[in-house]
Amino acid sequence: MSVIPYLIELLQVIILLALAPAFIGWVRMLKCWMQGRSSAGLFQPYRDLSKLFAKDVVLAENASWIFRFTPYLVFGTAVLAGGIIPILSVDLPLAPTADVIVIVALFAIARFFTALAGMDIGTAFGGMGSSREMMIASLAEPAMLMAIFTVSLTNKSTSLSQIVHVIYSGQTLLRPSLAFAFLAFVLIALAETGRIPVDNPATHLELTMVHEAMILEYSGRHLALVEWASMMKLFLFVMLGIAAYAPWGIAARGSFTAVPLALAFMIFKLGAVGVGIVLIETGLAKMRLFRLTEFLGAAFLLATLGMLSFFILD
Amino acid sequence: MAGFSIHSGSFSGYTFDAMRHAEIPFEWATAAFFLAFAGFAAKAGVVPLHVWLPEAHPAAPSNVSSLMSGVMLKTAIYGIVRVTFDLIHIFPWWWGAAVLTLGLISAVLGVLYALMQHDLKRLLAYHSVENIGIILIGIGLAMIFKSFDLPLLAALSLIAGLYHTMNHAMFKGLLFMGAGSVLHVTGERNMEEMGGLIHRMPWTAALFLIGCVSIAALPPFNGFVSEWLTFQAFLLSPSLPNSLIRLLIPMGAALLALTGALAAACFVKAFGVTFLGHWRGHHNPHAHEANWPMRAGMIMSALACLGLGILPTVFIDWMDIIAEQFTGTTIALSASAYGWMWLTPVSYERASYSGTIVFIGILVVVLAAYLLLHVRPGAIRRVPIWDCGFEKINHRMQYNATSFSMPIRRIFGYLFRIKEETELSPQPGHKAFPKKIHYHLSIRDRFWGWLYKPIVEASFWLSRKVGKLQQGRIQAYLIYSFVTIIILLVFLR
Amino acid sequence: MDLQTAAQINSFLAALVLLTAFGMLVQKRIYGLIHLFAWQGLFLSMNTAIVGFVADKHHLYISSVLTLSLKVVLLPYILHVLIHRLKIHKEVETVVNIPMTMLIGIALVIFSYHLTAPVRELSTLITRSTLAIAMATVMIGLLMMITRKHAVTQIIGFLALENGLFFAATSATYGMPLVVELGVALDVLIAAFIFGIFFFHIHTTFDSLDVEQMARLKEADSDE
Amino acid sequence: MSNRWPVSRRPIPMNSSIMLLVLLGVPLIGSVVLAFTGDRKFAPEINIAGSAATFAAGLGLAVEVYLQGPMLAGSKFFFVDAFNVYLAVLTSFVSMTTAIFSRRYMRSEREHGRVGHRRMRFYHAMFQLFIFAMLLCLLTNNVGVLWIAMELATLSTVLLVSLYRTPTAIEAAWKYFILCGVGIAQALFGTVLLYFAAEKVLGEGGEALLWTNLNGVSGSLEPTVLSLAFVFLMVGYGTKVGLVPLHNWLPDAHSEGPTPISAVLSGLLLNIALYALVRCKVLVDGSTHTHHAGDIMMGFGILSILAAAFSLLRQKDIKRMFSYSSIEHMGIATFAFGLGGPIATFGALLHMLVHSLAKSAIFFTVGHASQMHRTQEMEKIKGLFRGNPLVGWGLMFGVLAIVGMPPFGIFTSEFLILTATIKDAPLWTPLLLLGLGVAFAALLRRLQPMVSGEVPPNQQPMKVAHVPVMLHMTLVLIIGLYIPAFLNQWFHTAAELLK
Repeated sequence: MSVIPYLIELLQVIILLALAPAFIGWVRMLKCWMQGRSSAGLFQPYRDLSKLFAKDVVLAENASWIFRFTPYLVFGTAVLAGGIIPILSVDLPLAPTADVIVIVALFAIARFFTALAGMDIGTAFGGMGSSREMMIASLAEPAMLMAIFTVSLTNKSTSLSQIVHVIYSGQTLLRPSLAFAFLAFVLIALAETGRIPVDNPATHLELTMVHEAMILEYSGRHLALVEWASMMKLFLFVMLGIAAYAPWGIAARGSFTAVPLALAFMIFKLGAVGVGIVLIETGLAKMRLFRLTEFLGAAFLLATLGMLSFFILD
Repeated sequence: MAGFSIHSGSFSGYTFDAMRHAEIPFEWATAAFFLAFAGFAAKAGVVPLHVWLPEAHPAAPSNVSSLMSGVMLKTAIYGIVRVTFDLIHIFPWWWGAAVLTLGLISAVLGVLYALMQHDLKRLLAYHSVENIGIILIGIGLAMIFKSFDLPLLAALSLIAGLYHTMNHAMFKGLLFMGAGSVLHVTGERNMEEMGGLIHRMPWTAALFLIGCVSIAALPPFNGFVSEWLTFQAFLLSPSLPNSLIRLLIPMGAALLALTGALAAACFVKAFGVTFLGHWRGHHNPHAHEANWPMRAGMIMSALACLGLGILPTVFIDWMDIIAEQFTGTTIALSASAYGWMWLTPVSYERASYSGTIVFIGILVVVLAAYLLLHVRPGAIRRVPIWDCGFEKINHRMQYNATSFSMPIRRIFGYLFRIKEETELSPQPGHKAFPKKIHYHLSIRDRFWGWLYKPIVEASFWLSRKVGKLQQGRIQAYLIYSFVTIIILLVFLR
Repeated sequence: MDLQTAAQINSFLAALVLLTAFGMLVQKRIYGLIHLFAWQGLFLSMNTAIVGFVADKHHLYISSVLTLSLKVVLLPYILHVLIHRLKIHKEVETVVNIPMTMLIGIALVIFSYHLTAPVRELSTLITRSTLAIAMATVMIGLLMMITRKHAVTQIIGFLALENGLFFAATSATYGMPLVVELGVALDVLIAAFIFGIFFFHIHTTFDSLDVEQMARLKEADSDE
Repeated sequence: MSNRWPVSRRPIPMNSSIMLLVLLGVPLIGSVVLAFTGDRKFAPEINIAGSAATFAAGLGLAVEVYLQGPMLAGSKFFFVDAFNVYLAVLTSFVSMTTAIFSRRYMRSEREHGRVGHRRMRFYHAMFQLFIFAMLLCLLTNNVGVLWIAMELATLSTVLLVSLYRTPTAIEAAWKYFILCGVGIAQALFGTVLLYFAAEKVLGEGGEALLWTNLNGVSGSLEPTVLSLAFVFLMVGYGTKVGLVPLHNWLPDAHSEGPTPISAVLSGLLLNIALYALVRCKVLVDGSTHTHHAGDIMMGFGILSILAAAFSLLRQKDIKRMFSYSSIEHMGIATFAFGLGGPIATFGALLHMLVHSLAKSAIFFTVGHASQMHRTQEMEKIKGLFRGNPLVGWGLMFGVLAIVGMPPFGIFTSEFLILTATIKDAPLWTPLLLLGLGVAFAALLRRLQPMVSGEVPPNQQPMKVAHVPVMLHMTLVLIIGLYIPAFLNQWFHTAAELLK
């Protein structure tokens, strides 16, 4: 049992922590360019985070320990997930710890506690935020699992590393099932990471915000942790998508030689995905809450079609 | 229980052995199976035979109801398993399919109805319906796999079901005890009247929270393990020979996922409304922590939840005896093949999960973050709520159970019989600002209307419709031909 | 182009046809419908051409061209003109309960797959697996006619159904004999003209194309 | 005599049949000619002449077949045997009488300004085209072409139904168009499946769709595919036959169109569709070696009989009522064919014949009656005996015949079917009897007030077409009294073919 995989594991987590803000920065930057504004630059998120960490915490009187515990938990789950999803290399010691379903569940924990924290203070916005969040989640999760099942059916496994292996080995050229599943996954990822058209990460307008509404009362390091965690969540969803649908470039064996290449690939892909996100977000407007059923319904339909066409056509 | 009469009618003797070895003609077997199943299902509260459940539970005192959902439902499950796998050990696949379908329906409807409740104990009772559903899903899958003679998979899904049975006993007991202590101190069952109890009874809150997390099927607690196993069983369905169910079963997986997500939503509501926020009630409660014996009971079952969550392989090794007896194989070999830490139901490549590591991992990271952030002592100032700079908020503004479940109520509304009425007494002058608004909402379980009103009505209605095939709308005519095709195709296959 | 790729392209086109069918099922705007229909026709004719190439059945080229000219160019054009003449191009139809419709659609797909399973067992053609899709398309066309209240959309549903049939003809067998195909095309053409005339009649008589109004002939009230 | 009509399944190929050419050519040409001259004074005469020629050709063809047995023509494209030739004769005959009737009818319609020049042209052209389509259906040897012709028959009549441009007429036509379109589409799907099964055995190309070839190899066709195909064919052609629950277009279309069209729709088109259905059924049963197809047809039959009978009770519109009775009778025939066996099949064939004769006769009289009263409401139609004896008595006898009173032909056929049912499928008998009884009561109770009583003020006398009604009723009566030997042989042969 060589030590290298463990080092890669560590490296991967570090990269996750380091690059997630940069990715957000990249997205925001592109968005500014698209909309003809001058951007705050790639590193603005870092500045925000460090500022928040520096500040003291201001806590509402009736906040309970749940409220204070949540940020750490959310952060923890994100990091853990980052250790499991193959970002750089497939051969990770933590990989067998959890398969795709578990990862979805990890994000679910984070959501669960965030929602509780939203209700903890007992403000109208907090409750509204958590109620909406849970509603969206309860619709998005089945679709998510369907999309993932399609992949794991085509690759005969639910463990991500294994999926990557299979995709490397087999020739999966032009599979309708995967195409459908991928489309579905994109829609759901938008919903889960709270991007337009499902949620608007940049708004504090009372009636439109969902995720922001829950973390309204946070401040200082708590807020920093939550923000950082949500950045990582976006990053991880992108990674999840890449690992499941376009893993080319991820190192197949745990050796340092392969890592730089994988890193280059990853950064390139991230850039591309960022462009995609920005295109979507500038193209669409935020939906009404109850139009979301149709949105997520479409996602579910696509995922199901994917699964069907796996059985019918492949 | 009529099932047994047929059993014993078709052959002599009530002893299981006698039944086991008796040769039954197929029709009788079917009849017997479904009657027996109906009997047990009614006991277990499977939709649509569930209506007694939410009525009975709240009526009973908490410890009794925890016993009810803990034990009685289990006996029902035991009965079903015993009859199907042990007495009628050979059966066609569609029995399994029927059980599976019932399970799915119970799961989804159960959680949806639960979501609509604002009486804590009714809510929990409906969740028993849901969990029975999940258990039945496992059993149904097991039956299907067995009838296609795939013993390993059968064993897997059977164990998933049984494991969930055990889990359910644990966390449902925990939750009922928690609810009981809340009732005891507040004298309230209506969540709308609660809130902020976490400050008054931290222990109960914490333990109840563990229960919520487990029943919402979130790692690293036990609920997740059984659900994960069930998912794995679902995902193994492609190895079935029959093309149709191979196609249909993954849909079931989607429904199960929906159930899980809704359950999470439901317990965010339950916990959030009960323990968090401000006190919503009128009279100010003099609530205090539950007494020690109560706490001890809760702590024990909470520990059980955690243990079942992070050390599944150990318990599964015990359960394998049952699986072996009924399906002829064990999954222990593969399940704990990679050490006690990893749960690998079929094979290492296929899927693996380690609750232990997840638990430890989260713990470690959280502690690390916490310590790192507390090297510099950051003072915490307690201030009034900011709430987006919103002025003079009071506790009546916060979300309550009804408003929390409103979005979901709107989406799945057609499953309930909902009566909403708002009456406002306008004050003279400006109509826009009425003096007071009364909002009244009543949600009824549809099945009363569907099944328990006499079916005579329906038939009567039909008889009047005889001449009215020709009712003018072309869509209707198209539907006729459509349905005709479908029926004929079914008839010919 | 070897058989394998051909088969994959074929199945991919099949998936696209199915997708367009679903699209039509939920599309509210009339122009959108027509475009979707045209796309479906395009996929069909591409598919036909590919099958014809692989199986080298030359009469399939003819029917492919027929499809192209008839279902991609002519019919959409006619519909465009009609809609423009009747000034209904802005109308947005209310489709009831889209998620429900989707679910039924999915159920139909499963059902037709289940039905055609034995057929694909005993077929040797590379296109056999698309038979289920064809059947599903037919069913979905019918479903669309059921769910829509607007004369034009009903007709489009009808044509989509016809597409499904054609698709079946090319996927189950390598196309029907040429006589039949020509005849079918002719019939579709006549039908097109007839419904053109009909739109005008209905529109002039009921001054709207809502089928709901045409429910006078019925038994239901004749006994009160 | 009995050495005639060789029951050979191998039809002798024959290079071409002049009769066949005339039979199909005349209506086609006629429709083209009438498309331009349809509004002249002599147009109806042309129409009559054309259909007369067609009828003559049909007879000639019948004689040929009678002498030489089944035959193929036009390089296997056409196929004539006892079954379809008798229907062809029937079709051409009824269309001729209808043409005669429509001369008077349309003339008076025109006098009352309900139809203009263009519509007259259109009407005549489409009438001939319709006849052509039906004959093609019958005589073609190619399943695909059969389908095309069926569709053509639908399309050519759609706009005839909406001839009057009243809202109800347009509604009826629209429903007719959509429902039959969909139904026919299903039939095409069935045909595709059939071809799919057939090409395995017969190889690709046109050969695989010829009845003659298919019947030869029906044993070796893939059963599962065929049963699938049959479902679609059943629903498709069943829609055209007007079987419950696929019948909804029928009462509307038959009651809203001009009466001659109602006559041919009720009298002929239903028969044609049934013909197609029966051919498919024979094929499928031959392949699957089960009786599923038959059972399905029986089920539909009974369903149609009952539903139609019960809806008969509540009709107010006279033409609607009789179109429901057509549904009922088609149900009977379908049931009989489904039942199978020599007696039932014989009965069914006979039933098709007499029903189309009687029903078209009834529609003739009904058409006149409603013209006389300017309404189709039965309350307003009274005193036909006094007002116009021929119409009155014609309607009287027609209804008596259609409800199956002896001595008319329908009694014979229904009796045969009933006996066959009691023998082969006793369980179905009560349902059958129930349906017949209800229909009987419903029709008779409507009949009496219409024919008897004083002449109401709203009735004005008119010149009516005597010939067709009389002709039909006499034929029905004759067949009822005794079945001519050649006809007997004829049906036996057909029944043989359909085993």
